[in-house]
Formats: sequence, structure tokens, C-alpha cells
Amino acid sequence: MPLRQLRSLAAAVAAAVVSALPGTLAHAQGQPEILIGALLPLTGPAAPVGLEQQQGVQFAVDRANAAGGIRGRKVKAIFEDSQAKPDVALLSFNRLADLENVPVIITAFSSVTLAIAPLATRKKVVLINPAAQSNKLENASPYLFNTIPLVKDETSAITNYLVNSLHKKTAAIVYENVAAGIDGRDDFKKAFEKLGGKVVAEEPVEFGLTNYRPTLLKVAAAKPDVAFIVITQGHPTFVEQAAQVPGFPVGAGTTFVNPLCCYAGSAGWYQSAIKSGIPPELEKEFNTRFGTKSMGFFAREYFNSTNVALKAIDHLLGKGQALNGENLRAAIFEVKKFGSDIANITFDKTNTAARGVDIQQYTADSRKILATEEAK
Amino acid sequence: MTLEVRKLTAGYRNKIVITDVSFELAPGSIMAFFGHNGAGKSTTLKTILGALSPVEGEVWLDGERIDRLPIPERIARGIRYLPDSRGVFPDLTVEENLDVVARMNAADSGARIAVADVLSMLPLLEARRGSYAGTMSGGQQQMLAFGLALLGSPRCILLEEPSVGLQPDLVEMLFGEIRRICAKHAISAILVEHKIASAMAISDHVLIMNNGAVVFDGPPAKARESNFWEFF
Amino acid sequence: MLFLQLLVDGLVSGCAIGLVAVSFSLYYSTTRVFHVAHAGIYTLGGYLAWYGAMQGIPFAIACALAVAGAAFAGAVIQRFLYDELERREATPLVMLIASLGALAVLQNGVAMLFTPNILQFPNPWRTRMLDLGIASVSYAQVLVAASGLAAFGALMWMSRRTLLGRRIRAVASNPFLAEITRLGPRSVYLAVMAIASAMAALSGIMVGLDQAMQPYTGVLVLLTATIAVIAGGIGSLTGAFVVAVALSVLQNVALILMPGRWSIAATFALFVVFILVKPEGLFRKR
Amino acid sequence: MSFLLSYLVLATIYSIAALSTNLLVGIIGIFSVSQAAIIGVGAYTVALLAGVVPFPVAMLVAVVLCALVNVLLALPSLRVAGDYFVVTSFGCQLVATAVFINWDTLTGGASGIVAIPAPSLFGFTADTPQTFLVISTIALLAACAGFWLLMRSPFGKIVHAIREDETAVLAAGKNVLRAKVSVSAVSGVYAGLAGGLYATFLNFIDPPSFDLHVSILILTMLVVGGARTLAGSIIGPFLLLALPQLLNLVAVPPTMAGPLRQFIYGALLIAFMLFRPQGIAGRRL
Repeated sequence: MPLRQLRSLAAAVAAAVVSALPGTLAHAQGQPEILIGALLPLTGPAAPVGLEQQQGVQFAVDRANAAGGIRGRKVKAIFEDSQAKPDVALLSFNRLADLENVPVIITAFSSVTLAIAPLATRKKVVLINPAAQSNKLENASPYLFNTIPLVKDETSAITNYLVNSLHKKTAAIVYENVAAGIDGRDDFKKAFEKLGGKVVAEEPVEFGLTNYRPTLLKVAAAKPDVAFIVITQGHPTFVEQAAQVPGFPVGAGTTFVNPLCCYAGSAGWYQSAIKSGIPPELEKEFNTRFGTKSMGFFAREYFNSTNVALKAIDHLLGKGQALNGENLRAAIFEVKKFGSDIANITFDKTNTAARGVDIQQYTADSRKILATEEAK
Repeated sequence: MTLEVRKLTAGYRNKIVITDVSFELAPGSIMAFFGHNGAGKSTTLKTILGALSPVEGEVWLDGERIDRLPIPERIARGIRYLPDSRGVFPDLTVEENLDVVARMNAADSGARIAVADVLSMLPLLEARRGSYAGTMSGGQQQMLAFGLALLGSPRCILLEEPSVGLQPDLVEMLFGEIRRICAKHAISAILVEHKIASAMAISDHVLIMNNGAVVFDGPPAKARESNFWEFF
Repeated sequence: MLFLQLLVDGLVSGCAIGLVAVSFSLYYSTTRVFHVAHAGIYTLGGYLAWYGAMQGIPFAIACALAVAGAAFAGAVIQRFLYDELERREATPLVMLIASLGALAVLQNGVAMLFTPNILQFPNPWRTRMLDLGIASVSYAQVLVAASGLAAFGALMWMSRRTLLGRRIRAVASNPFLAEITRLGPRSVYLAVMAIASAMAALSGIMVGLDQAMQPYTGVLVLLTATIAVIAGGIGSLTGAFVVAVALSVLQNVALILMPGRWSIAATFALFVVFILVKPEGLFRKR
Repeated sequence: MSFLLSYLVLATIYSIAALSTNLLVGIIGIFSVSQAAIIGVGAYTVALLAGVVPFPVAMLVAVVLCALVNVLLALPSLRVAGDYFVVTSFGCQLVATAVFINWDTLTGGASGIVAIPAPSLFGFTADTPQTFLVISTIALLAACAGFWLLMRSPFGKIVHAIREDETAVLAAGKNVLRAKVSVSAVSGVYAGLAGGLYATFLNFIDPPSFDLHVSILILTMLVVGGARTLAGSIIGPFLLLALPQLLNLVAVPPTMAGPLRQFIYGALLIAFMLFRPQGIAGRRL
């Protein structure tokens, strides 16, 4: 590269750095901002999910600030990209913890959360996991709070219903070939076989690919009573292609498959859903803010989990304690019950929230609740 | 003069190969061009063609200076180059070879030699019209390569070792064709060849190079008497 | 019948991959540039057409505009990247790395413009089904197959019968001679890139119409296609297309015998073995 | 400042990985896009053995295994050259990723392996970035020394000559096969070292940590830093790992940040290839 070009590149980088500085230094003066970190996959194949999660966090922060902040202090969310990769996440975690000194980080993805959990313990930073359900998250760190039941708990609810109420005896599993999908597959298989059912096919779909036909055909050919589905992406396409496969059985899944609902092709399918409501006016506000058609599962959970963090921070500041991870962790256990329009989350001794689980069935344009299993 | 090369100095990156090369070529005349491997013959031809830029010196074609022109412009003015190998398009048939070159050069003013002319001049090609060039023998490919060089309005053909890989009878036949066609159409030719006797037989003029410099420039008769053969 | 349906679906996807393979082969055998960014063009085509369709433009017109847009994008890459690199006498390695860079620029440019979400075409007719007796396919699948076969046929015709086709084959088989016989290799490269890009885009659009689109899926499609190109024999367009279809059918049908999670790995493992045993490919070039 | 320290640790680990790639791509001209797979083999080996045998033993096994696998994967380059090998290499990478994901009894499948013990040596355990940096720096220095010595040896000259003109070296009666195999083995050793350090530093590994994108990232580091030199393999990782952190300072809408960064990586590759193909401190590729 000629020197002139190199120099102008250097100038551009310098200008960008300088222009960004006032923003990061702002909280050094006056009433300091409350900083919360969010470590989300903003790039790569997982980015669609990450962006929805980001909207949820931003929505909660915006609403808190619109209501005057937390005890008069503005809240700011600092987003870091994890690319859904552990080593990238590690650096991003350290940035948030060391440079920004955030007391709490909202995370996404089991792999990322598992990778940074030991660090969070060491540095006393609270992690809030609103959506990852890997069973390994249960005891990963005393500083890690899962605001969602882990996959085994939720899976057992839907499996019970499938076997005991619907008398399904054989099942096929369609799973995404990533950690969440594989955990879901294994948990379902364990739960289903324990209740006397038989798994007749296990077929993966590759993350980020959208041709499900061969998998669906193979599942249909095994002629199971029900197809248990664990995918986190591409739901409309999945339903569309399932509808094109003659003899595809009724589908069932957990919260992950929420977006399967409400298509002609998925009418009659079942899912368990972590009990979470959404007041229409709130969803409308969200949609106006982000130009979306609905407030998806991830947006809701990340919104709600951000509010959990904010509520605990509010509690902490109310007691006049210093805002740090250690105090925040204690504050979460002190508050214990985090009720909201979206969900009632309780941390009772354990780091994983107990939440009610609904069993829903879809029609072509809506869903109805068939049964509810309350939190134990 | 069709071609005039004046005090040409040229070479590759950081390495001058030929210095101060000058010669002239009359219309219709054939110049045999001899020298060791590395003496500078190819470099001279490539500089005339335009694949190399001269460091110094000039190349004139029919009274126009061409040494700053890009290759296609020189081709348009009548320079032709016959490489020592791979002078045809192997994946095209003989007919397609001739057709594609003829059509891409059809717009030239005064295009005189058409596909039909080439086929009648080189009857061997006529018989193989539909064959893929890559499947033909070396001699047949060389004929086709020569045919391709004739299309349009050639003024000066640079032939690089046209006899390589040919059987002796084919060499005589090809050289005969070259002599005949050059005379008929007033095309001049530079013939780089190591079959010295055959080349001398059809030449009007001999140029010998050694170590990048011209060491002999004169008629064949004089060349035969000279002592430059010790170079070979 | 599971087997027949898998077979038919495999044939259909094979046509789409075949189109990518043929266009890659055409470009590669002409220029010898390993154009990885082709996957980005495939992606770009789909998104451009989607954008058009979302603006309410009739599908056929949106499709034509997107194909033209992709051809233009390809031409820009050729003119301002590969041509420039060639002028600087870059090695194949440098070309390949630059191409990887272009791929990242294209994929992420698309992600920035259109979001990285999985997107579906709005046209309702695309999911309607057609019963073929032995199997059933969607209208969109019919379009995938038809466009793939038609574009392949058109390319073969162009290659044999038109002046441009002959120039392309001439340049591919002897670039130096093409330069000194004024066949204009540079403009041929540009034309080949535009044609190849248009074909990849067409494939990307039709697959997007049938399934859905994501900015990052093009790479796997291209990899499968390059396997077909190499196994088919470099320079043989028919070989590339046939092997691509065969590969796709094989991947689909093999599911009957093999768990799906090993299918991609099996394909590539098979290829690695194949390339060691028979590096010149199945379809020997003349 | 453990942010800075962990950045330094990762940069040293990636430097070792870049050196490994440099040996193959820059030095003998085998264009491999499957280096992450080899690093993965090293990482998984150490992860599985770390709790069972002492750390140095686990490392030794990983390094030997990686040398073997790397030689095995480089062997096709003896038979197929250039772009063919690129596709073969792509294939090897995809097969490796599939094995990491699907051989779940061994590798923990897609969920990976958690709680890998930190390395401990003579009773000293490197469980913080500070202490780990000591280990990773020593490893990098050793790798650099090895690279430097290899390049200066008569053997290094043969290897350079092979990249320039293989047939000439063959004609001169040198053993090309042995040279290629040896360099591949050294490259594999480096990859195993990088993988083992990576696993024990992060205490967690999963298949995407060693997928195609990682191979390409390492390649990008090498190219930006500059191939064929020692300095290039170190400058590249340090720079490219810092770049996202720099970009974080630029005010862009958060939804754009990620694709923008990848976009810039791509643009950087293009710009370097066009204007400075030898990278910052390398030699002509």
C-alpha cells in the first residue's frame, strides 16, 4: 500500500477513535450511567437470533430511561459481539468486565455462556442467561442466572403430555445439529423412552441451511405418531416444507419452536411454552419501535431478563450498596420473585428460574393453551 | 521497407537481453534469424510483437512507428506471430479456429486473406476442417497455426521455430508454402530456425545474434562463407 | 415412495447446484481464477430478486433485474479486482485470497442491506404442489429444475454456436494465442464473468424462492459445486452439470442408508478419496 | 487489566497457529484451509487427557498426534496441486468439523467439553491470564526459535527452493517428499501446541471453535501480517485480534456492527492483495 493511502487510513482510524471517545467518557462526570453488558451473536449464522435478542435488551433499557432511569440514573446497554464463538466471547467478556466494569452481562448461546462462566465466577460478574437451555448451564457458575428452565425440565413437561394425554407411542426427532438441538434430542429421547415410548428416527438439519426436505421425508417414512422438533431458525420454511411432505406426522416441540405456530401447515401441532405473556400494548410499542410484526420469543425473554437485572440493581441502589457483581448476585436472591407481564420468575435457592410451562396446540392462525404445568 | 528495427535494447525485469539490434526487411522477403539459445532471438521477436517493451530503440512498420502500441494494435497493422508451440486453439475445430480469428479481425481495413483463401492455400487443412485442433498431429497443428497467422492482412510474420517436431518432408512442404505465400502477398517474414540449411534455402537475408548483439547481417551466400558458424 | 421422492428432490436441487457448478466451471476453465466469491454472487442474486418481489414487482421482472444486477456485480469484480491483480502479475494464491475477501464483502454487504435473517419470497404460488405420479413437487421446485436445465442448455448452445462461445473456448484453451489473434481475452473474461454471475444468481433466486435465503449459505453450495466441477473434469461443462446432479441425488438417496448427520462429511470424504485416485476427473476433456 | 492480558494470551496462541499455517502456505506452498481442524485435534486431545495425565504429557501426545494428522492431510498435495488441493483441504476441514460434532461420545458433540483443567507444571497452575501469558509466551518464543532455525538451516533452503521450482529441486536429486513431510510435521506440532494452549486457556472447547471460519481467520492473519516471515505471523494475529476492539469504538448502529466488521475484514484482504500482497512484514506470495 502506498504510504499516502496508509496515512489516510491511519487518519480515518484515529478520527473514528477520537469521535467515539466522548461517548465512553461521558459517564465519568455527573450522575454516572448504569452500564449493563450484553454479549450476543451479532454476526455470523446466528446473527438473526442475536439481533432479536439485542432488540429485547434495548427495548427494556429505552423504557427504563423513558421512565426516568433507575433511581435517577440513566441506563446504558453495551453490546458486544460474541459471534457465538467462545474465544471471541472471552475477549468480549473481558472488555465488558475490565474496561466497562459492568456488574451484569446478559448472554446468549450455551457454548458462549459455558465458556465465560468460570471467568464470571472469578471476577464476580453476574451473568443472566435468558434463552440458552443446555443442561450444563445448571451448575456452571454461582454467578450465572438462568431465567428460563433448562431443556430437560421443559422437555419433560411436553413429553408427559404427549405420552399421558395424547397417547403417542412412537416418535421421530428432527433436531438442529448444534448444542441446543442435540441436548433437546437427548433429553426428549430419555424422557420419552422412560415413559415407554419408542424413538423410531433421529434426523438432523444443519444450522443455517434451509432445505429440510430430505430430513422431513425420512421422518415421514418412519411413520411415527409424533415428530419432536428442535430447531431455532427457519421455522416458516420448515412448516412450509413439512406441509409438502405427504404423511408428515403431527409436530411437537418446546419453546424453541414457538415461531412454528400459526400456519396452515402446522395446524394441530403441539408445543410446550415457558409461560410468558405479552400485553398487546407492549407488543405494539415494541413493533413501532423496531418496525417488526411481532415481539418474538427471544425479544420477550431478553426484554424480561434485562428487567430482572434492572430490578435487582434498583433494589441494590435502594439499599445504598455499591453496584458490583457480588452485591448484585445477593440482591437477586433477596428480591427472589421477579413478576412481570411477561413472566413470573423465581430464584429459590437455585440459579435457574422455576417457571410455569404451558402446553399449547396450534390452529392455522392462532394457538390455544391445553394445559399448564405450574412451577414446582 | 515493411519492417525496420532501429537500435533496439530490451529485456526482462532488471536484465537487459538484447542491445542495439537494428535491421530492415523488404516486402516479400524472408529473413533467417540464427543464434544460440539465449542469444536474444526470442526477445527480439517478442519486442517486435509487443509482449515486451523496449528500453531503447524503435520499431517501424510500413513507415509507422509501432513500438509503443499494444499487441492488438500491432496485429491490426499486420504483425503476426507464430509461437514455437501451442499456436492453435486445441478445443476448437480447424474451421472454428479459422472462423473465430477471421471474424474478430474482419473489421480491419484491407483484410485480404479470408478463411477460404487459407483453406485453398493449405489444402491439408481443408481435409481436416471438422477435426479438433488438439487431436491433430504436430505438423497439422503447425499448418493451422500458420493459417491463423495469415488471416486478415499480414505484413510481417514472426515465425518461432516452425519446424519443431515436424517430419522432414513436412518441413520442406511448410517452408515451401511460406516462401510461396510471402512472395505472392508481399508479406515479409522473420524465421527463427535451427534447421539452418532449410531456412537458408528460402531466405533472402540472414541475421545472426550472439550474446544479445547482432554479429552478422547479410545475404545467405555471404553468411555461408562467414566464420560465424563457430557459434553453433 | 420415499426413494422416488428423494430421487426427484435430489434431481431438482441438483439442477440448481449444477447451474452453480457449470457457471463456476465456465469461469474457472477460461480464467484459471478460483473464484470463491461466486458464492457471494449466488447470494446477492437471491436477495436482489427478493427485494424486487417485496416491492411488488412481478416475479419474472424482479428475477430478470436481479440477474442483471448480479451480472453487473460480477463484472465489477472482474474489472476492478481480478483484472487489476492480473496486471500486477499476482500469483493464484493472491487471487484466491482476494476472492475470499470479495466473498466476505458480498455476504456481509447483503447482511447489512437486507438483514441476516432467513427471508422468504412473498409470492403465494410458490408452495403450490404438482403431482407427478411417482412424486410431488412444488411450483417453485419446477422452476428450479426448469431454469437450471434451460440455462444449461442455453449455455451449451452459446458455447458451440455463437461467436462469443467460440471466443470463450478459444481463450480458455490458449490465452496467449487469443491475445495475439485479437480475440480480446480481457473482454472475454468480462463477458464470461457476467454470464457466470447471471447463472449463479438465477440458481440463487430459484433456490431462495423454493426454500428461503440466508446470507451465509452460498459457501456450502459452492463447495458442492466445485467438487462436481473437479470430479466432472475441469473444462467439461457437461461433466460439471452431470456430476452435480448425481452428487445431489446421491446425498439425498444416501439418507435411506445413512444417518443424515454424516451426509456432508461423507460427500467430502468421498471426494478426497476420489481426487487421490482419479485427479483428472470422470469426464476426460478431449 | 485482564482484558489486555487475555488479548495478549489469545494473540500469542494465534501467532503459533499462524506460524503453523505459514510453514504450510508460505514456506512450502501447500495452500491449506484446514489448519483449524488440526488445531482442533490438538485441543480435543489435550482436553480429554488434561484431567487424566500431567499437562506436559497431554501436550506431548497432542503434538505428536497433530504432526501425524497434518502430514496425512498434506499428503494429497503431493498428488494434486493448486486449486484441486484447496478443495481437498476444504473437504478435510468439513469432515473434521463433522467428526467433532458427531462423534459425541468422545468429543461431547456440539456442546463441547467444559471445565478443562488449567495447565499446571511443577506444582504451578496457570489459571489466570497473567500466569497463562508466561506459558503461552514461552511457547511462542520456542516456536519462533524453531521457525528461525529451520529457515536458516540448509534444509530451509531446500524448502524455499521447492516452492520456487519443485521440478528443479527434484532434478537436483534432493528428496522433495522428505522435505515436505518434515515441514508438514513441524507445522502439525505447532498446530497441536496452539490447540492445547487454546483448550487449557479457555477451559472450554466446542466444534465451531475449529471450523472453516477459524481456518480462514488464521489465513487472513497470516496474509495481513505477511507470509513467509517470522514477524508477519506475529504482527497479523496481534493486529487482527485488536481490530474488532478498535471497531467497537466507532459509532455504528449495533445491528450493523457485526456484518460491518466482517465486511472490513474482507475489504482489508482485497486491499492488501491489490496494494501490498506481501502483507505488512512478509515477502512476495
